[in-house]
Amino acid sequence: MKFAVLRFPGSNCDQDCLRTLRDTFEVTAEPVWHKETSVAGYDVIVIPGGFSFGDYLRCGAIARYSPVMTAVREAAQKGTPILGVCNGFQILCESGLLPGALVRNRKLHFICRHVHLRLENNTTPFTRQGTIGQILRIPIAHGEGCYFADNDTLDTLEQNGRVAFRYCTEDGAITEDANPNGSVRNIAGIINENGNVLGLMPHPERACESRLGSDDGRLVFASLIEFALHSAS
Amino acid sequence: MKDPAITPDVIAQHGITPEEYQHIRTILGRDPNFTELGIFSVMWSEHCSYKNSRPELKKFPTSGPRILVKAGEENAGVLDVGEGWAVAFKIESHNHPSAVEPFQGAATGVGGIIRDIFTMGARPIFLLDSLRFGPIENHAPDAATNRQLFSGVVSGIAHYGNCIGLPTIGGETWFDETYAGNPLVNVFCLGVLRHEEIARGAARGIGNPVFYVGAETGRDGLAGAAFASRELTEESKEDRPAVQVGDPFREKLLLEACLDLLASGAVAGIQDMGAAGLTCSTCETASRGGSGIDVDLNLVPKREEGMTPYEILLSESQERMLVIVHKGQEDRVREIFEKWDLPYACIGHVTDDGIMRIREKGNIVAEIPAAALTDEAPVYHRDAADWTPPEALDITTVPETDLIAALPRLLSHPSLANKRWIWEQYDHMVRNGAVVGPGSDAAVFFARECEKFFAAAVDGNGLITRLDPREGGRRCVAEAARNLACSGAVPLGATDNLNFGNPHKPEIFRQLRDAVEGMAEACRAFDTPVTGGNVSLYNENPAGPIDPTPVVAMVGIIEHESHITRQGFRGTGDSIWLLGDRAAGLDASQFLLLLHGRKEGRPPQTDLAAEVTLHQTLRDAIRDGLIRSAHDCAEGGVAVALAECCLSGETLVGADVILHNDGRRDDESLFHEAPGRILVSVNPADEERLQELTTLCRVPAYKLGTTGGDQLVIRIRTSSFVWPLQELSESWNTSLGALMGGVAETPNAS
Amino acid sequence: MKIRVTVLPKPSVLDPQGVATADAMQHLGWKNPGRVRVGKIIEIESPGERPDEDKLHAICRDLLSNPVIEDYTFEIVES
Amino acid sequence: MKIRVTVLPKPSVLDPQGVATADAMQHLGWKNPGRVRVGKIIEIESPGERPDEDKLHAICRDLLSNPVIEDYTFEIVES
Ligand SMILES: Nc1ncnc2c1ncn2[C@@H]1O[C@H](COP(=O)(O)OP(=O)(O)O)[C@@H](O)[C@H]1O
Ligand SMILES: [Mg+2]
Repeated sequence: MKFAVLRFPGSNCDQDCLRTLRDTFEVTAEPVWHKETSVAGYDVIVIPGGFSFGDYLRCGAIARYSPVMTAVREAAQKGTPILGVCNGFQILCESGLLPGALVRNRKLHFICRHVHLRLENNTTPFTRQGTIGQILRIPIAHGEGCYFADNDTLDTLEQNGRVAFRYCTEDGAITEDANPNGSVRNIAGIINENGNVLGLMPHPERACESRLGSDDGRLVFASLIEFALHSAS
Repeated sequence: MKDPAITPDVIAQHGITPEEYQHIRTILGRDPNFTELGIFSVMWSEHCSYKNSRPELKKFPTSGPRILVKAGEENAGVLDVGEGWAVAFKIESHNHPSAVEPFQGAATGVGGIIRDIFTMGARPIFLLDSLRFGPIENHAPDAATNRQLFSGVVSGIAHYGNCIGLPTIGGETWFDETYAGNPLVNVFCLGVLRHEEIARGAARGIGNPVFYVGAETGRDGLAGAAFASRELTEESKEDRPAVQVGDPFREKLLLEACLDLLASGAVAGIQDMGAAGLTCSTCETASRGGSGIDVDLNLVPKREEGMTPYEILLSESQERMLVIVHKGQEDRVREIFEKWDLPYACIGHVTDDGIMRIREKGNIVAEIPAAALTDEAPVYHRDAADWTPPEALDITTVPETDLIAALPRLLSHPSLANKRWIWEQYDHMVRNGAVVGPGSDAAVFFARECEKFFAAAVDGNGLITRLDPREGGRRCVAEAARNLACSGAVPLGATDNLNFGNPHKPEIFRQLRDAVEGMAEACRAFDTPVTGGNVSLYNENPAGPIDPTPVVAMVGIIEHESHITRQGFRGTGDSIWLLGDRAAGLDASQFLLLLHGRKEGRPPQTDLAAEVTLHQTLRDAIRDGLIRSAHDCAEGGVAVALAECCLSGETLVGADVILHNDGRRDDESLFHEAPGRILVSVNPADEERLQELTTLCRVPAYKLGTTGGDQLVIRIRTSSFVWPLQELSESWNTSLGALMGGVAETPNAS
Repeated sequence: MKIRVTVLPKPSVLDPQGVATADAMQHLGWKNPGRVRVGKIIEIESPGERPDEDKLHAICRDLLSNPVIEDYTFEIVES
Repeated sequence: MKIRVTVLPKPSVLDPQGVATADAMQHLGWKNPGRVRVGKIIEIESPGERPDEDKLHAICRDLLSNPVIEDYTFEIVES
């Protein structure tokens, strides 16, 4: 079982992801520099949060051209699970691996706080240990996390169960108030058509230890590990 | 392009006195040229030489068994924290740049202090910020401007800290008219390292190559040094910016590259280019190494064409470092810089003659004994005015007001309100360490590198220091120590930022001197050596100098995770106790200031011995598992502190308490600000043990009441004051956001 | 040669920055500034050859703008 | 009426975004894009009257740009 955690210039959650995977889940996790041209041999690829290339121009706009992204695209085709968190989600959208875009938060501020998420699909490699409607408490930390896509795209996403998580209230209601950044239809995370690429604005790696206020994020990594073990056998 | 002649005018414009000029001539044995004059001028400025404050700074205790690098030796002090691990930390101000351009000013302030820390070889792990602005309430004069400054500074800090991936986990923020037009922006950074990883800013090893790495040099920050630069290059005078623009992305690359570099063993010495950029870094490294340095400006990576030696040497472009490399290791160094896509160049080498020698196009453009620049800077013993202690407040002159209304008014004042609007803009969770983030007395950070829990708090009190500078100095140190104790931590050391007015004025110098003496006294009492700090003088606005505002950041360690304590009440049925002495008047209180508009009275004096015992006793009680929550009573007195305990837990928890009035008025009982008091909540089953402990340690302890319900009830003899928590929560939680809701955002924050 | 690329949010995309700017203009006394959109301008001063139109379009479309949310135009100011 | 305000970093001010963009253009195969600056464009489509020039300058200077580090220009595209 081997996780790759991509590292772009300006990534800053790579260490958090590596430590979480190694210390909390005791799996092998290795950093992969953005100039690498192969991600062969990894069971799961994580694109961590941060400010790749300073988030200059647009978040993720420059990172998508890094050599490693060609390899990531091939891995995605082959069905390798790919998790993009925060800036990772932005990179996946910019790369066209996920539809839509992430734009400036509705209130224009960067926001760092715990939010509640409702799990909408538990058949993905990232959520298989969860139940539909399950509520998770996980932090967000972003300035440009407002998910946007046109209505057709959104309808397609919804019809195919590709919305994985939505922002909700503590009791699971999908309301305007529970939407921290103005994302359309309260979308916090989506998957691709094949179901092996997840983009997620909240940070599950920051919610894997109770001393950090929540360990609800374990669901995502535990599911991935289970999935990978399953696929290997 | 010819350098201007050295006339008395030019000398004066460089802030150099005729006596200083003579001294320069003696050092050189000749007249300096224009470039050399510029070099002396920045190196002998207050910012680099502390010429007005150095004698005062000597009063701080700076040694102790944990000190590995002392204050003043390097960019930041370093403290031993056990098992071969150490911390490097420091606070730094960026007040003047933030007044001119709040976003970039604050951002580059963050960048500067982070560089100071990784220059020491430490991995930076968190930040704190201490902020002061003019009033922002709608009715206040210049409210819109003050809001813009406030908003700009917060987004600037957020921009830089978030991008580089360092959490800002705590701070303090005050609003007062004294800071209108002259905001204070002090930022603190802490890093961790192994003892053997401590890097030195010394140029050692004759013949070792000197590398420049980081952003290209531009004409940044030159007007800031305020010179006769107009004659320099006519075409560029218009666009010579006083403000530096920060590039946190570059700094992140620089940080990672420098840590890689230090780990490679190729580095003989390293120094960041902060104020006075290339000048300061070359002569300081040479001076520390007892060596000389020979640098060719042609080789320096530049952003603009046609820069003069003067401009290159004095540029304050950000995100640059000077690295002295062991001869033979150049390729290893190049490889690392190339991996991180950083501009770099080998610009010179270390020499044995003690001279800082600067070349350009084959000519020598400056030649100065390096040590003269750093060690022979003038030192001034300024005059201090006499001081008469302020009159004690005559309480009969304070009209009695509606006290039920007073508490929500205080809680909704920007200075006392919940600062969530600020710290939600900071990524305070990155690095997965903020076990106690912003919103409790001290922040607690789990440093995964060394598996240790550090606590940190930053405090200052301009009002008290204005009224009684010595007490103000003691007070901020004691409060920081108390905040740490409340979180369960033992303090290890402190760093300070002295924000004062113009020291040439005897009354200002008096404030500086007394405040430093008060801080020094308190640091001795708590056994927290000062590991370094920063001095920011000439903080004045058209209405006069700011209230003197020394700020101290203190760092502590928590032995065991189970000792971590927070300020919020945890549930119903706990007993509430007040530890520490109780009686005082409304002198120098926020109640008197915010509700009556008066900066008056004789501040109650900090009893350092009693504080030390109080903190130790609290820590003992925490270790014994007796304490459910602990919160220090500071600004706003016991009433505000109680409200904060009710409002800052995981859920709202009410309280019902009785205050003894000591024959005083109710407003005094509720809102006086005697230092040295801590509110704790305990399980009733543990009360007896707490009482035994406090009796044994001779710490006054009073049971006030019980937690529970959905209101805060305070009874004083026959009166009882009742506040529904919902209303208090509304006042405390929403006021800052509501005030700032309509402020146009700084658009370049991405 | 100077090329100026203008990137503006598509009309259908929420532009909170534009809204906030319009509000602020009203505070400054402009009663009805109407619809305000905030976009980016990228000014390229290139000493060398300019890429052909197709290449320029590709750069604008793939790098300088995101077609999901933005429209671009470019003009050659001097050549 | 349409007004277009362009805000660009002053020539001597560091423009990290421009630098990053120029680098990225090189990776996309434009050998020497030269100096790239990234600024803001504010497009105002106002139904009503347009403020006089002085007022417009004031809005550009005080709200839309930061005169310490940026220059602005505006043009009236239609009126
Ligand atoms: N500028 C800021 N940045 C981050 N946290 C802040 C800031 N200002 C205040 N805070 C946080 O808000 C809480 C209350 O601050 P303060 O009123 O100074 O507390 P105390 O009186 O207990 O020292 C603290 O946890 C502090 O860290
Ligand atoms: Mg405080």
